[in-house]
Amino acid sequence: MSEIEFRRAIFEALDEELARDPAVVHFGEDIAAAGGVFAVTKGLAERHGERVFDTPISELALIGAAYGSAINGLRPVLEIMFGDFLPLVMDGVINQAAKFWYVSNGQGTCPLVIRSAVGGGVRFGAIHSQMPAPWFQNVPGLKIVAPALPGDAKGLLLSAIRDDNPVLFLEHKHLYGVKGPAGTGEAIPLGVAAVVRAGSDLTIATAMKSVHEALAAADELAGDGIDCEVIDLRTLRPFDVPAVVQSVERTGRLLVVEEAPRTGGWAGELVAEVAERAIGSLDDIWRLATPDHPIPFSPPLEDAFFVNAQAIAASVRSRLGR
Amino acid sequence: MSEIEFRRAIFEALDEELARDPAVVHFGEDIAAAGGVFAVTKGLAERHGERVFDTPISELALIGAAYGSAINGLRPVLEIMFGDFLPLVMDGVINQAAKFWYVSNGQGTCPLVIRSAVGGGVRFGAIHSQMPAPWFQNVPGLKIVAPALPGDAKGLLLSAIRDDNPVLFLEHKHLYGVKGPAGTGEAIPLGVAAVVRAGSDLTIATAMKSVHEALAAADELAGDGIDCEVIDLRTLRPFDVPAVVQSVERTGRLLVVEEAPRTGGWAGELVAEVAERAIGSLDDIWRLATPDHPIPFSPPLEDAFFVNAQAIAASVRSRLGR
Amino acid sequence: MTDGLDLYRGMRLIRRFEDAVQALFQKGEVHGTTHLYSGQEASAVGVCSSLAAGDRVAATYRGHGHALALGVSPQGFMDELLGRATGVCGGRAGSMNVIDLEHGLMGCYGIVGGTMAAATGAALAFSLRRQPNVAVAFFGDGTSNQAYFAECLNFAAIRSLPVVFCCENNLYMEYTPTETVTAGAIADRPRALGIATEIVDGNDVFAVRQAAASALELARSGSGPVFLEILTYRIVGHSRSDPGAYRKPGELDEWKKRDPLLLARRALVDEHGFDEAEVDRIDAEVERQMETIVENALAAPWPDPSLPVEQFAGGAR
Amino acid sequence: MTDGLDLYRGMRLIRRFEDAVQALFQKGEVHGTTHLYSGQEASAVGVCSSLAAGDRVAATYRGHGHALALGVSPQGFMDELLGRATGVCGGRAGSMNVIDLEHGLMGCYGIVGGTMAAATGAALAFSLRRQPNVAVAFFGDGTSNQAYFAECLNFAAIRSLPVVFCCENNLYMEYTPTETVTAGAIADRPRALGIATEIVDGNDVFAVRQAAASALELARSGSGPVFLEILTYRIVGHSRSDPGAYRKPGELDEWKKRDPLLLARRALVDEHGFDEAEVDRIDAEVERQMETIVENALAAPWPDPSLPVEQFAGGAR
Ligand SMILES: Cc1ncc(C[n+]2csc(CCOP(=O)(O)OP(=O)(O)O)c2C)c(N)n1
Ligand SMILES: Cc1ncc(C[n+]2csc(CCOP(=O)(O)OP(=O)(O)O)c2C)c(N)n1
Ligand SMILES: [Mg+2]
Ligand SMILES: [Mg+2]
Repeated sequence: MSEIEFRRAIFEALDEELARDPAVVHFGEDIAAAGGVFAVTKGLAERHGERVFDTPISELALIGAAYGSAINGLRPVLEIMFGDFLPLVMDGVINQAAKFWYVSNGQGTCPLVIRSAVGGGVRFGAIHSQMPAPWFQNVPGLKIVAPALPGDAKGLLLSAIRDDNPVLFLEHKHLYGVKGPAGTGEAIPLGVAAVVRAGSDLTIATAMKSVHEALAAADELAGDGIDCEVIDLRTLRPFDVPAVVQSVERTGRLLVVEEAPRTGGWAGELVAEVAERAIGSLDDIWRLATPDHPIPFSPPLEDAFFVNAQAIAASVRSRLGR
Repeated sequence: MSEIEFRRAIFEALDEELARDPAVVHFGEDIAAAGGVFAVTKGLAERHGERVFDTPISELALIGAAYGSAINGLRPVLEIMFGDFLPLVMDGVINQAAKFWYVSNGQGTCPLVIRSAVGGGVRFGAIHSQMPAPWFQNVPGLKIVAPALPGDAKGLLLSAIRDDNPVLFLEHKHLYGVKGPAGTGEAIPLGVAAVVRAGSDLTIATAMKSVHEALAAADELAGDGIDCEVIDLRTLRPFDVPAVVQSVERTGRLLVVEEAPRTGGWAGELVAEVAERAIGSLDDIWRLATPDHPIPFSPPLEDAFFVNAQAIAASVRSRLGR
Repeated sequence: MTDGLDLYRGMRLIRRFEDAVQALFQKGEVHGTTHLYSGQEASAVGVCSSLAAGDRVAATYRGHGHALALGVSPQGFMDELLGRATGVCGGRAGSMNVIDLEHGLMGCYGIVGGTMAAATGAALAFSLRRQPNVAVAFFGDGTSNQAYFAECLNFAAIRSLPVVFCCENNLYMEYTPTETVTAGAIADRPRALGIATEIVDGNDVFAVRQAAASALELARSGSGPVFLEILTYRIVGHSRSDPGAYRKPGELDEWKKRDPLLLARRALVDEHGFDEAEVDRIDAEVERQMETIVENALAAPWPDPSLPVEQFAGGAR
Repeated sequence: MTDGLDLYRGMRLIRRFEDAVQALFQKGEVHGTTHLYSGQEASAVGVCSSLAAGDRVAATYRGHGHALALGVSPQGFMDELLGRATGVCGGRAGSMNVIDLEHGLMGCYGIVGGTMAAATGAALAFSLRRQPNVAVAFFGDGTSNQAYFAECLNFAAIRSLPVVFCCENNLYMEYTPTETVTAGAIADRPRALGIATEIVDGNDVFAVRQAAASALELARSGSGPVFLEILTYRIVGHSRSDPGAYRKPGELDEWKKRDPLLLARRALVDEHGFDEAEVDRIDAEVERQMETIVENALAAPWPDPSLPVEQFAGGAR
């Protein structure tokens, strides 16, 4: 099967949707002429003309432009350069975009996508490394997509752009250079998790970069005779709870790994969902996340801060008493 | 014991701290000359002069003013009129206020309080009724206080103003007119829950208006021979997890009631914390929250939307098989 | 809607609609809060009477007037305010958040500045789709200090978007006089961005209509946004719980002398050659219309809370 | 710091510091990203050399120059950039977020516009405490379109806050020419609010210093905020990964002829009566200073990740 780079997968999804549907537009800071600070959109403006354009540093106006155009016939894809800047669009997302369909009583929809580079481990410090998903997890009407694998990134972005709801599409900075199977190149439905490794002793559910950490940990743990199932959640809103419950009913144990401060992250939500529904089948349930303080810049501090494969393996061993 | 109105309790805490500490200032839209849209700060400006002042409708500048003055010797209390407008201050809270102490490596602190009227049930519709706590629950460095009882409101606000961290202080609109025991009038430590009703069959943990609903439900359930313990969390960040675990270890069952959309609310966090620590002692654990859609305006729709005493009692009965 | 009597009728309907809302509020039939438009009618009617098919309007929480001026059904709107199933949003929206796309109402926005964001976005759609339409944002004087104001004016200006920003300057932001918290003159702000800006007597519906027509034409021609500062006054409280103490002594009375309905009536008779009787007839017709509306609204069915609600457009996922 | 040679030394230190950072970056000793200040030195040095004790500065992610001009220890700052325990923030902050209260640096702000918010708040504290200090916000031309800009200018103006807003106009916001996304002239925006505004040659340290001294005096006198537009140019990439293709042909070369260090050297010799040799001596001293700094920084200890970290100031709860 052919390989694709994560960055390229995003580009292809944008490029194809722009070509397919004249209602699709893409805008953001430095995305057109310069091709984006993570070089994701290089060449897109040349290919699609005025439907791909650079904007001022005006995040509130940008979300307004996205919302207002989405309810008037466009399918805007907005890039907010870093996830750390998403608080500036929260009002637009919460009070405009995510409410429109419901409050209008179904008169219209608000199909917009916000792409944003998120996550840490790249020495960008406390204000360019955050994981915004939890800030948005309590916003009804919003979907949150968080791919781990390049093939998924494309298929999920295609679906996000075609979706009639506002979608927050999170791209982990660490993954842009990762290559993986291109897959079919077709749309992949939102809200459906993927079992990326089958196993019987324990379910590890996670997303984005942490999927790769969990897979590495599972390899390591296999050596100790611990057989982990790894679920790539892919969509963080709505969660594919049935997929996780189904897995846990077999394995009896759930570890949720999240790249965000432990308290109030989405891992808590998933643990709660599973505990409520499957407490009878549960031998153990826990989460691993980052400490509850801002992300430190210094390499040794940052490395210790994030949950990596070693930390996952160690936690599993200790929780399983091995 | 003397009685105090919730609204008056807030006023007294502000008034006393303004009198005690010249570094305390209070500002917001319509709070000074007009005394606030919920009539909480009537007379405060007359008593404290220029330290209580009206502002333009500039929420970003307001949080900037609060943050910048807090790290330069003031202890600002900012009112953001409705919790629904808090997304506009999220950047300041997340990227400035809540990070300052940690990133500065302890060089200074950022003692500020944001007061905000929150919650539904008063027919204000989708954009004046929300519960912002979940949007902020994943912000390290921030505390979130959410009183249910008038006496607590005063004591907790005193502590919030004296606290050296940014504190989000949530005032449920429905509670402003509620009267209750004034208590000692002294500061009440943040982060400490209160058992407001002792019981042995089930623990109900909740906050704000829902404490009153839970107490009413407990009364009703007592008639059915179900003995509920009700915990008023009082602080939502950090949670007093030990208090809840302690209770659950006795009762074996935990119901968390939250006034916010079910998915991604703080109830999930609490359920996860308790499940992780006490899964062995748990017979049952679940949550009750609102549906995952915006708050409807229409009275019958809104009434059905929120979790009231009847809904709590019914859920407990059904979950306990009575 | 083009003749003077129609303009008058539009304003009269708004005024009496607001009076009815106020009365229903006092009777406990309207719940929550409402922000009445009384005194500002000439703005909504003057602007909206000049719109073309397909134009879009973003109104505020003080949006009853804008909605009615757009032709939203007064019955459907009143039903909505009463939370009935027959309301234009099925009772989901209420006073502050009504949407009626069929009549060009993108929404009523509860967040100050939200209208500017929404209209800017609509204009972006018009511009990229080469659709000959204009988006209109209504907002107040106090909004000039809010973040969306500056960002949206700039965004609309650099992209030459077809949007008309209508600043209804009624002197107050809730209870605070806007001049006390605003540096410089509002109109100088769009001017500093090179945006065509005009200040108009907002209580003279003919003046507003003329200014709006020019503004809409200019915006529609592709030359970029236009800013109208519409000077007016709210002769009722900001919202239900208004303490009212903020008004300068005599100010309200002065403005009542310039009530847009009075001014329009005078102009119709003195300048446009209509009889007082014709105007009176409109008053009477509106009176009957409102009676029926209130009656129907009170009898309208409530929405059924037991109906299932989807989480997302297009199905559960 | 008052004499011309000191200003030159300040600028030279910044330039060579940035060169060292760049070199360390290429060697893999500085991680993540950095935004160098090279070419803009006259702004930081001109402004900061005019400050009084207790004044506060909010700098951007492009803040090395502001920090050094404030007297932050170049060693401590370099250690911070390398993530060492001896850094001014113990390695927690890194290039973009340094705080050094002792030297008046409230912070370097990673959010565009954040400096304006922080400085406005500091000025509010000065004003309410009757403290005779001024807060300074540095920010770029692109920031003029961001929400904080307009809200903070208005807030500072209406409260007559002692703040000097220093807009370092280097023509670009990252890779986009600011003029392409900005309506009107930046300086007209504060002017529309009645804020005292001056445009100054930002590559002439003496001109900046003079303009800053007046601005600071005005702000300190209680007459409200002052806006300085400081015209300058960034002669290096925006950040590490700059594609560079956005510059107009020849532009960089033109600006290099007006390198603030060149201009200052020329002025010192031609107008202030110093010898070239004196200036050369400074260069040599800075060279040695930087060598030591780099050497020490590379040898500085790493922070210990196993140390416990409290969640909150004042203890666990
Ligand atoms: C962002 C935001 N801040 C505050 C409010 C509360 N609020 C509602 S109306 C209003 C005053 C608005 O004044 P103006 O723009 O002059 O409009 P008017 O109500 O006078 O028509 C305020 C502060 C809000 N709705 N949104
Ligand atoms: C709110 C926000 N939006 C976007 C960015 C990304 N960003 C960082 S620097 C920059 C350009 C800023 O331009 P300008 O204000 O001219 O300052 P300069 O970098 O030229 O000094 C942008 C867009 C950011 N840090 N914060
Ligand atoms: Mg007004
Ligand atoms: Mg610039």
